[in-house]
Parts: sequence; structure tokens; C-alpha cells
Amino acid sequence: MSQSVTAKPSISLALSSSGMFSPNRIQATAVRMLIVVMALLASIFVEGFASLQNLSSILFVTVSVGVVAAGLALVTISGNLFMLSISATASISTIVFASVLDFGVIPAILTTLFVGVILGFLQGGAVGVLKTNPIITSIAASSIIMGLGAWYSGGRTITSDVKVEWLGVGHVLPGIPNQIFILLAVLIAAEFFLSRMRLGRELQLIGINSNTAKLSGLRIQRATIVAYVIAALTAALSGVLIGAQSSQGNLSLGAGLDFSAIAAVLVGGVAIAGGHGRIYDAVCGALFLAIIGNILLLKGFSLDIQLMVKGAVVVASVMLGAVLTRKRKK
Amino acid sequence: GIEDKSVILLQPTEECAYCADYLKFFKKDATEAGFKFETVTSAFDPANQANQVEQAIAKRPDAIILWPVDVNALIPSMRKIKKAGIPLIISDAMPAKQSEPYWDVYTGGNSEEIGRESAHALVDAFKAKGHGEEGEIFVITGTPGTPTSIGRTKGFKEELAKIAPGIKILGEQPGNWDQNVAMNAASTLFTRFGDQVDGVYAVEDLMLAGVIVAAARANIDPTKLALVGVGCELEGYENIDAGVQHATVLSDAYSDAKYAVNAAVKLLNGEPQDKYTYLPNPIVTKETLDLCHGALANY
Amino acid sequence: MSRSLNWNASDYLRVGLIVAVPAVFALISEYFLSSGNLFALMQNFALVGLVALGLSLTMVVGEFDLSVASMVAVGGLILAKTGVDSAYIGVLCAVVFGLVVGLINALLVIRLKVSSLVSTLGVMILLSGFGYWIADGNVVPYFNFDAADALDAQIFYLLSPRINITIGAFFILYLVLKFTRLGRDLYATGSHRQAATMSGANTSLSLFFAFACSGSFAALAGALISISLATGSPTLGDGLLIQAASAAILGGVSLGGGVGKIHNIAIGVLILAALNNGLSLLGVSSAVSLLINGSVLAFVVIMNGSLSEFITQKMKKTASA
Amino acid sequence: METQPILQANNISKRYGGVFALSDVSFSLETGEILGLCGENGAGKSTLVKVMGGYVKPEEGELIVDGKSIELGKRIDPSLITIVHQELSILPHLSVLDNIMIGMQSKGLIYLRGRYVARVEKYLKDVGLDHVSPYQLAETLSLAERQLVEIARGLASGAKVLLLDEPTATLSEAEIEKVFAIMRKLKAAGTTMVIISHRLDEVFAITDRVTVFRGGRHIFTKRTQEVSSAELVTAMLGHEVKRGVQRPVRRVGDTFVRCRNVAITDSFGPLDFDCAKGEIVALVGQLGSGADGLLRTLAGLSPVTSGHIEIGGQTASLRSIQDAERHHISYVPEDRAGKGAFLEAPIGQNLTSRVLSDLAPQGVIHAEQELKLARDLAEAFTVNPERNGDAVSTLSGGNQQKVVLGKAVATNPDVLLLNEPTRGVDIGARADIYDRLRQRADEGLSIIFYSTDLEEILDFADRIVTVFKGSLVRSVPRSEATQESILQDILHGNSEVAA
Ligand SMILES: Nc1ncnc2c1ncn2[C@@H]1O[C@H](COP(=O)(O)OP(=O)(O)OP(=O)(O)O)[C@@H](O)[C@H]1O
Ligand SMILES: Nc1ncnc2c1ncn2[C@@H]1O[C@H](COP(=O)(O)OP(=O)(O)OP(=O)(O)O)[C@@H](O)[C@H]1O
Ligand SMILES: [Mg+2]
Ligand SMILES: [Mg+2]
Repeated sequence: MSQSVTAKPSISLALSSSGMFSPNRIQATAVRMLIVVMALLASIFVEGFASLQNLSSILFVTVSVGVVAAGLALVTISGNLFMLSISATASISTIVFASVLDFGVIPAILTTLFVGVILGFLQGGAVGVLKTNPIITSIAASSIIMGLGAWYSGGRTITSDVKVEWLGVGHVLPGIPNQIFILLAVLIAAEFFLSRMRLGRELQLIGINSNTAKLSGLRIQRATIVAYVIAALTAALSGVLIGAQSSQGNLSLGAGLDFSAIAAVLVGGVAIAGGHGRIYDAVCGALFLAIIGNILLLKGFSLDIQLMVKGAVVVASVMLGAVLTRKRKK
Repeated sequence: GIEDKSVILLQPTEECAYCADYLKFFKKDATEAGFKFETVTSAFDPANQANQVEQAIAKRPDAIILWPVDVNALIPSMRKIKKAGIPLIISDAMPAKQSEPYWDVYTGGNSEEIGRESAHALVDAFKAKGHGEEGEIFVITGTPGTPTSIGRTKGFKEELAKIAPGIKILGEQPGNWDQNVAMNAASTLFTRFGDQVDGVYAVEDLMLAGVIVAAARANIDPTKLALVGVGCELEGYENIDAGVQHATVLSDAYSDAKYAVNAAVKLLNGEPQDKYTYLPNPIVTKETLDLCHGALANY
Repeated sequence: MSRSLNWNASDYLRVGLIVAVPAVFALISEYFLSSGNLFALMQNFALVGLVALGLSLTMVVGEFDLSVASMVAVGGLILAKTGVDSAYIGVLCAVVFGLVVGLINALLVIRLKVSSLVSTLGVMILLSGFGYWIADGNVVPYFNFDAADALDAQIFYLLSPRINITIGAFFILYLVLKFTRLGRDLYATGSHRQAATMSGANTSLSLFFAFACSGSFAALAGALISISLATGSPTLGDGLLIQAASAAILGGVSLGGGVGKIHNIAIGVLILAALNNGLSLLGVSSAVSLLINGSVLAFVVIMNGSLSEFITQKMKKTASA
Repeated sequence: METQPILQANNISKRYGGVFALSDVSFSLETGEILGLCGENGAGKSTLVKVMGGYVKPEEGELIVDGKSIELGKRIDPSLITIVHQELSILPHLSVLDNIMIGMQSKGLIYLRGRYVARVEKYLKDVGLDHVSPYQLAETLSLAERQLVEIARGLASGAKVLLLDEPTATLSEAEIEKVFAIMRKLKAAGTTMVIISHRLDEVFAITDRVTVFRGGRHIFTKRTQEVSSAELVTAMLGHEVKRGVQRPVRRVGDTFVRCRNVAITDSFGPLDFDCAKGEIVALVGQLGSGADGLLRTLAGLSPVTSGHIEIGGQTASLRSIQDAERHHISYVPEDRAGKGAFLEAPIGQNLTSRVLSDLAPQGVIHAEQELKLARDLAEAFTVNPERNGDAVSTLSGGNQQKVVLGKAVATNPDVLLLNEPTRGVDIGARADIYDRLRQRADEGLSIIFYSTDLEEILDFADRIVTVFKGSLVRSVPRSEATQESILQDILHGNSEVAA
């Protein structure tokens, strides 16, 4: 070993190598390849798939799920499994957004995101400081958030006269919605946080082994809280995007985001045990599911089949993940 | 006198605009009518509402007004009320035929009639948008299997075939009474049929709002489409006002609550009344928006 | 000797609540203690109790079965589809289905060694889709009023066959946990799985048993409620998971495993049933009801975390001082 | 003896990865004897015991108990063979009664605790736990009490063969005597026993025969009376005990760590302890003696209840890892996989994990600096820097430990605390690690380490401090210490020169 000390400097020095087909990355790689294969096959065999209109509808779904999956991935990577309060956060965010929209778009967005920060802070604080079970905490949070939303809105649709269609439904080019830039921005920011910032690194290490992290003096509480804050922030952002579609807020908007986001994270190849995975894995997972869902819809399959496919995909990736984890340990 | 009589209203939830309005108007009308009343809501959970029926029976009121979460799931509860000898008014959701022996009065919409009116509204819309009497549309229905959705769709299709055989229905997708689901369903229909589509009928204004978003996302100008919804809900009111939606068929909480209270008063006074009392359901267009009491109250 | 003196913070909380909650409602509403209302309370206990009981067992072995949430609906749908000739056959089919899914859940945990929170989440989504699929997006009517009448017939004021079934399940599990080897092994499995295996406890059997119970009880609860509602529906029991989890944690079941007593779980369910019954008697809005249920769960999950430890330690210190 | 062996194991081999934990081991037990099993750490003793209990399935071999061939890898009937495990297998949330009865052969469904109370009370009495109630939860017991409950579990099984894997490691002399009394009684009643112990005096006191293992091989089995202590040690180590191989005495600076009247718990301290700048001090003592406790205290993991600690002349209040870090103290825990390393993270990220605050003053990690630092650290500890991007788990045990050490010294600490610094590390890597650390010590680093490995203690320490039952009994320079003298101190605390 010591004879290689003088070895030439090389790119392999990067601190996170693992090629595309290493056990760590194989699932993420497989999903990316599947996306390409599926898109090609669907363009040939599914009528209506290869059109600009359809591209746009796939991208809209990808954005709404991908944005929250990007945030949720941080919670998963930090070793806290997942959150079941995403839908609730997005729902209440549509209401906050529509309520404040009359004061202008920027104040509305800022207020909504601020609400997201608070919701994330409370949950992260409970999990990180009070050491509560992350799943149950988020279930409780979801119930409280929905209760607050129902109490505030009375179930009514809140509407605003200020129209923000450019954000909700607008396109840069036919087939490419404006929202795609939001997704890209979130993706880049979250990825930067995870792979370049100190807290992001700490988050990953905590997810790999929280005991070692504790003995290494890493900032476990802060990292946990920040992961939750970002996750809730992206959920709130997704609420903004939904609310912007028709300048309306309603508690039933955003339903189903929880499972879609979890499925995207798991399918994309973020390890449920924590520590492994990148933000763009989760976003690819969202794209993958959006394409499957789109094909099913175009083929005339309904909600139930979609749900079953989603569940099957989650179970399959959990099983695959377990097998890969064993491979990795060998 | 009626002042000593008590009524319990069991409502599915107050967390929907329609439900909240209903509750508001009900409280106002019932207070004016002068009987004592309590209201209970169940978070849209049939098991919970069935449990609440047992609680309500325990209170032994003079009448129960039940707005069933689910017209099938509450039949056993209606039987229990009947057995307990408490007069029962079913409100809003038309109950199944076989539950008729268990209740006294139904007040609420007539779904098939609403569907038929919608067909006329659509034909008007076609003319107004310059599509003439021929063209293609699709339909967004409610949650499959809900009687309201079935009735409205059935009435609409039958009447349309009769009065405008030139308008073809390209497809039909459930929107589950949910704006988002309706939007996704409409998105795929727009993807599949694109520019072929001249109009859309959604059995609820809220779902039609989702259709309008889907059209915008698909780069289709919604103002060119003949759009008809039902309910004159806030979304419908605004979209008609903005000139996007052509018409809606009124089915509003204002009359729904008023009719329920009236039925209760008659029942408490022992006056005779029809077993079925249907709400009026006029077509509402931009010119007649003031018919929308519910939406106006929230505006 | 010091058996009954081992009270901790959560025991005091539980006893306090089971006395205080009914007392408060009895003071506010004259109807609360009426036999009709208490019967309604017990009927609610019967529904939540079955689900909470199964879920608690998975918590005792150190796992958590999220799939009960959609199993209730699927159980009801299976009844509605297969119970046309006889409700018994329908209930049997539902229970067997729940059992099989439970065994699969256990197998995933034993074989793959993944957290059951994750594997059962997948199963939960899958089951939910399966429910919509068998219902064809619809509700499935099940008009068997004789069965419904029989199931909910009031016996001695506060009992009914449905309530008896739940009480029976609690009683049997009480016996199993207290007087059988399996019961002991369940606790051992949740206490420290590896040590339990080393000491000779049958951890696989324990996991199978716990998940089989949670699956079949949830399916049974769904089948029974569907008889009473004359309907199988894919959305049935949507709120039950929160209630069952709250009841279990309130009943002293630890999320860490190895801890939980059947009679305390029953008390936990009763507290929650009383709370919901009282709130709906007062006619509070569903918003407030959601808020209160969520807050209760948040409270107990914090109690279950470090706070409970903290308080218990404080109490021990003051007691010994 | 001409008796039929009660247990006969033939040609047993068990491999973990590339390591043979047992290779072609044959071994037999005579009815009614007590056999001592000796060997260094990792010799394969526990593995053999687990094979006999059916917890571990060997690749090859055959096992005959009581004349019947036993299926390997399947849990054996506890009335035939019962194991008292080395790692405690006590279930904290269960009562003492349940913990004792759980090992019994489970036939039948019903389990009525009331029936066993009298029996359990008797077992508890036998092992000297008269004060413990059968219904008490095991989590309320001390470590030694748990060990005794574990032994009571062995009694309850009524097994023909009882395998005791280091049952006395956490016990006091009096408790050990009780355990031996039980063993003698069991022997009189015809029970066959195997006892594993690292304490030779125990082996000579209780056993009839003694078996030595080394590197997974059976070296010999002899009558205890016919073997000498020296012979046993030589067989275990594979060579004679080294004496007098002295390295030159290292020069050290002034006192840097100063502990005065430090008490951690009621049973530990108060004691005084010093370590000079650049000095390497070994803390030695049995498990439970408190020697590692002092290390944990300095690391900020178990705060003192009373006393005074000074680091480099400054009074230090060490209540958390962060406090320790502030005083430039760095700690390496004993459990490499569980607490020391981020096994699934890249080597480079492990090496820099404790200095992220320096690499990211503004919150963003300076990538080039990190690369360079990781490379330097890897080189300093002779880990191939080309592999910095690979997960630590892909390294061999010895190299993993180098990474853990590199990570700890990355902070440039003044004091390095090591808990079992080279457990599971081979001879070559060890020497390497000692060299690197000694180099740091020459630059002024104070090193305090806890180890159970006598060779390591003699190889690495400048000074050896013995802790016995919570007090400091002896402090000698390495030049004055031998394996025997250290063992004496560790086991009996009897020393001529009290600290
Ligand atoms: N589960 C395992 N996985 C991998 N290697 C193992 C495992 N268990 C034991 N080993 C290895 O097998 C060898 C024998 O270990 P064993 O536990 O039998 O040693 P021992 O003689 O009991 O040592 P000690 O005196 O330290 O208890 C060691 O090299 C150890 O690292
Ligand atoms: N999974 C792996 N992937 C890549 N390299 C590995 C892997 N496992 C071991 N190696 C390398 O192979 C070599 C031998 O490893 P091995 O684990 O057999 O060492 P060892 O003899 O057990 O050493 P030690 O005594 O230090 O544990 C080492 O250089 C190690 O880094
Ligand atoms: Mg051992
Ligand atoms: Mg090795």
C-alpha cells in the first residue's frame, strides 16, 4: 500500500466515486435507463404520447412531485425515513397563497414559504431534539395542519383576483412549462446543499451512522431540523405552484402528494436506510412515475390501477434496495 | 308549539364550500322558524356518521335531518331511526329507492333533471361560441357510482341525444368531485383529442375549473370552448363572470337548506307534504348570475 | 413484589385521562352518560379497538404495520363481494385475506430485514389500489340487514355482538400475552431481537403472529363495519390509522418495542372513543376534531420520546429523595 | 477415563469471509467434567460454543451428543446443551423470571409464571441474587446482576451440558466464588460443563481438563493438573512470553492532563490521574473495573459527579463531546463499525468528518482543501489515497482502524483517547499504527488508551496505570512491567506500590 503513495494525482481522488453500476448507484442508473426506454417505446406504441401537449402534461406532473421529492430526499438521506405531512403542507399552502395573493405575488410566495419553514421547523425539532418517531410525528403534524386549514378556510375555496397564470400554467415553449425552471432551481439548490455544504455532508453522515456522528461531534439536531425545514419548504412551494394554476386555494388540492413523493424518492434509488442517494435521483424517480402514470392514463386506466402500480413499484424498490444493501455489505 | 321541538341535523362535513353555506343558511332559517336544533358533522366518514346517528337517537329529538355521507351506507342507520320512531328528513343526496320505507321526506336536487337542463345549457353554449349544432365534447363525472353523478350524467346524455344529435361525446373520465383529479383527467383527454374538442360538460363547477386549467396547460384557449358545469359554486360564478365558462345549472345550498328547514317545520307541525320535494334548477349564465345566492354570499 | 408500583409517567397520564375525559363530558352534556350514548361510544370502541389491538402487537414486536389503514377498506370490500350468500363466508374471506397479507408483511420483515414502516407503506398503497380495483372505483352495496341487525343488536345496554367480538379479541390476546410462551416471546422479540433469538425465543413466529393479527383484525374490523354500513368502500377507515396509533401509544405501547399491556391498550382506545364521542355530542366541527386528534397523537408521541423518560427519571429522583 | 464422551465434535470448520474462525476442529467432552477453554481474543472459542448450540452453522463437521448425531446449524434442545452467552442476551423489558425461563425447551403453549416463582427464587438464591424479585424488570439490574441472571438461566435449563462463555468477566471475587460453588454442585449432580475464561487462576481452580485454541485451531487438550501456567500461555500465544525486549524510554513533557479527586459514579473514584505532554499512558483493568470509564469521562461522554479536571493548565468541564473538542481532546471509541467509522461513506469523507468546520468556514466545503487534507491524512496513516472515494467498508479491518484513527487526529488534538486502539488488527498493521501514533506523541500529543490486550499494552505504552474496582491501584513505567505483573494487578488489585 505504501508503495502507491507516490501515485500520480487522478480524478479518482474525488471523495465520492462509485461508478454508475456500483451497488450504490445501480438502482438510480437503472431508473434513468428505464425512463429512456419507456419514453422511446411509448412514443412508438402509445397514441398521443409523443406530442408537445403530452410532454407538457408529463412535465407538469414531474414538477409537482419532483419539487417535493427533492425536499423529502433530504429527510430520507438524514435517516428519518419519510414524512406523511407533505400533502397537508401543500394543501394548506394553497390556501395561504391564495389568501395573500391579493397583496401581490412576491408577498404571497414569501408568506407561504415562511409557513412551510415553520411547519418544518416544528417537526424537525420534535424529531431532532425531542427524539420522537419521525413517521408518527409527521402523521400527527398532518392531522393538525389539516385541522388548522379546515378551521381557517371552512373547506371553502379561497380565490384571488390576481392572476399568476405564467407561474401556474404558462409555457416557455410549447411543451415546456415555465414551472420546469422552478424544479431545476430546487434541484440545483438542494443538490448544492447536499453535496457541497457542510450541513449537507453532516446530514449524509448522520444518515449513515448516527452513533458515529454523535461521537464525531456532528450537529445532529441542526441537520435534522434543516432537513425537515427544506422538505416542508418544498411542500409549500408545491402548494404555491398548485395555487398559481387558478389563483385558488383549497384543502383538497395537493392530496396524494405524500405517496407520490415517497414513491419517487424510493424508486429513484435513494436508500431508505439513509445516507445514500442524490437529489436528482429523487427527481428522476418523479419523472419515471410521471411517465408511467401518463401512459396508464393514455391507455385509459384509472386511479386504482395507478395506485396499484405505484404500490408495486414501492414494494419492488424496497426489495431491490434490501438486496443491494446486502450486496454492498459483502 | 314548534318552539319546544328539537331537530338534529347530521351533515357530512362543513369543510366544503357548499356544505359550509348549507350550514350557514340552515342555521339562519332554522332560527327564524323557531325550533331548537343541533348540528353534527362527521368528516365525511360513513362509519362516523352511523355512530353519530346512534348518538342522535339517544338524544330522542323530534326529528332528524340526515344529509347522508353515503346513501347506501346510511340505510341501516335510517332503519334504526325508523325503529326508534323518530321522523326523518333526508336532505341533499337522493336516497336509494329501497330506503323509502325508512324516511318521511326527501328535499334536494333531482340529478337527472339537472343533467337534462345541462344539455340545454350546452347547446346554448355551442351556439354562443359559434360552433353551431355539431361538434365534439367530453364529460367529466364525479366519483364513479355516486348517485348524483350517475343521475346528472344520465339526464345529460339522454337529453343531448334528443335535442342535439350532432354533438358527439368523445370520452368520459371521473374527476371524483376533485379539482386536481379532474384536471389530470381532462389533461389526458385534451392530449388524446386535442383540437377536436369543442366543449366540455363537468357535473360540477369545481371540476370544470380543473378542466379550464388543463386546457390552459395544453395550450388550448378555454374561452373558445363551450363549457358547462353544475352548481353555481364560487369557481363557477367566477369563471362565468370572467367569460370563460358559458353556463352552470343552479343547484345551491341556499335552497337546499331552506327546503330542509321547511320540510322540518311541516313535519313538526304535522302538516302533510310530498315525499319528494325537488329544488329549482334554472340555467345560470352571465346575465342571470344574481340567482347564485350561495356564491354571492361568499363573494 | 414491586410489580404494581412500577408506575411511570404514562400510567398516571392514562389513568388521569380515563377518569377526566368522561367526567368533563358528563358535566357538559347530560346525554353523555345516557345508555344510548354510551352504547354508541362502545360501538366506536369496537371498531377502533380491533385495529388498535393488531397494530399494537406489531409495535410490541418492535415493528409498525402501516398497511392496516387500507386493509380496513379492503376487508369490507371483500366481504361485500364474497358475502353475498352468507355474511359468515364474507367475513371469513376477509379475515383470511388479512391474515395472508399479514404473513407476507412479516415475511418481508424477516427475510429482507427492512424497516416494516417502509415495506408496509408499499403494501398500504398497493392495497389501496387493490381496493379501488375490486370496487371498480365505486362503492359496493351489501344489503344484508339481517346481519347488520344481528351484529349491532344491543345486549344488556352496553354490549352488542360487534362489541363482544372486540372485547373477546382483547381478552384472548390478554391471555396469550400473559399466559403463553408465545406472549412472552412477543415481548422478547420487541425487547432486543438478537438477544431474544440467542435466548431461544421464537422471534419469527412472534413476528408472523403479530402481523397476522394486525392484518386479520383490520380486515375483520372492515368486514364488520361494512355489514353495518351495508357498503364496502375503498375509502372506508381512512382516519382509523391515526386513531389506532394514538390509542396504542396512549395505551402505553412503546414505539421502541417490547412494552405494552393489553388492558392498557383497551383503556387507550376507550379514552379516544370517549373523546371523539364527547366532541361529536357537543357538535364540534370536523376541523376541531382533526386538530384535537392530531394534538393527542403529537402529545403521546412526544411522551413516548424523551419527555416520558425525562419525567420518569425526575419522578424516580423525587421519590427516592 | 473410559466413559463414553457426552459430546463429540469432529472436523468442524467455520469461515467468516476469508478468515477461518474454526479450522478442522475435533474436540470431545467427558461426562461430568469441567473443561476450560483457553485462547487469545479471536481464537474461535465463542464460535465453537455457538456451533455446539446450533446458533452458527459450520461449513463442515459433525456433532454427536449423548450418542446421537445432531443436525448442525439448528437450535439444539436446551435440555441437552445450554449456553451462557458472552454477549449478554438479557431482555431488558422482560422480568427476571421470564429471562430465566425463556431458555427452556418450549413444549406446550401455556406458560404460567406463578408456577415457576419458587424455582426461579431458588436459582436466584443459588447465584446470590437473593435480593432480586422474580418479577423485577431486567432493565433495572446492574451489569453483574444481569450476568448472574444469565447464569441462572443456564441452571434453569437443567441441561446435560452447560457451556459458559466468559461468565465471570464482569463479576467480583465473591460472586465468582458463588458461581464456582454452583458449578461444583452441578458437577456432583453429573452435569458436564465448559467454561471459557481469560483468567488462568480460574481455569486452574475449577477445571478438570483444559483445551487451548489458537487461530481457529485446536492446539491441545490436557488434564489441568498436568499442565503448567507457562505451558498454557505459550500454547495460547504460539510463542513464549517475551520478556525484557525494551525499547528506549521516550522523553515526555510536563503534566498536561490532571485529574484530582475525580469520581464518576458511586463505585468509581475518587481518584487522581495525570498524563504528561507527549506521553502514552495505558489504562488497564477488567471489564467493569472502570478503566474505560475514565477514558469516557475525559471524552465528555460520562460527566464526573465530583472532582477537578485540568487540561493544559485550564480547568475543564467535560460534559459533552463538544466540550472535549473545545479542549482539543479527541476520542476513538472501541466499536469501530458501530461508533467509530461511517462504514458506508467514502474513506475521504470519513477522514475529514471531524474538521468540516475548518473546511467550510462559510458553510460551503472547500473541495480542493478537502481533497488535499483527505489525501494527506490517508498517506499519514498509510492508507492508499487512491481509494479515498471508496467506502470504508471495502477495507480490511486493520485499514478501517487506520481510517478511524486518521479521522480522530485530523483535528490536531492535544489529547488522543483510544478505546481498544487495535482490536482485530493484524500484527503488521499494528506496528504501523503504533509508529504513526508515536510520531505524533513525539510532536507533543498526549495519548491515553484502554486495552485488554497485554501485548499491545507492553508494546505501545510508556506508562501503565491499573484500575481495580473503581480505584487506581498502580502506575508503573513500561520498563518495570511484565505480562505477569500486569495480570496480577488487573485480577487482584494487589500491588506493592499503591498509587
Ligand atoms: N459474525 C461474525 N462475522 C465475521 N467474523 C466473525 C464473526 N464472529 C466471529 N468472527 C471472527 O471469527 C474469529 C473467532 O471469533 P470468536 O468470537 O470465536 O473469538 P473468541 O475466541 O471467542 O474471542 P474472545 O476471547 O475475544 O471472545 C475472529 O476472527 C472473529 O473476528
Ligand atoms: N469489499 C472489498 N472491496 C475492495 N477491496 C477490498 C474489499 N475487501 C477487502 N478489500 C481489500 O483486500 C485486501 C485484503 O482484505 P482483507 O479484509 O482480507 O484483509 P485482512 O487480511 O482481513 O486484514 P485485517 O487483518 O486488517 O482485517 C485489503 O487491501 C482490502 O482493502
Ligand atoms: Mg468470545
Ligand atoms: Mg480482516
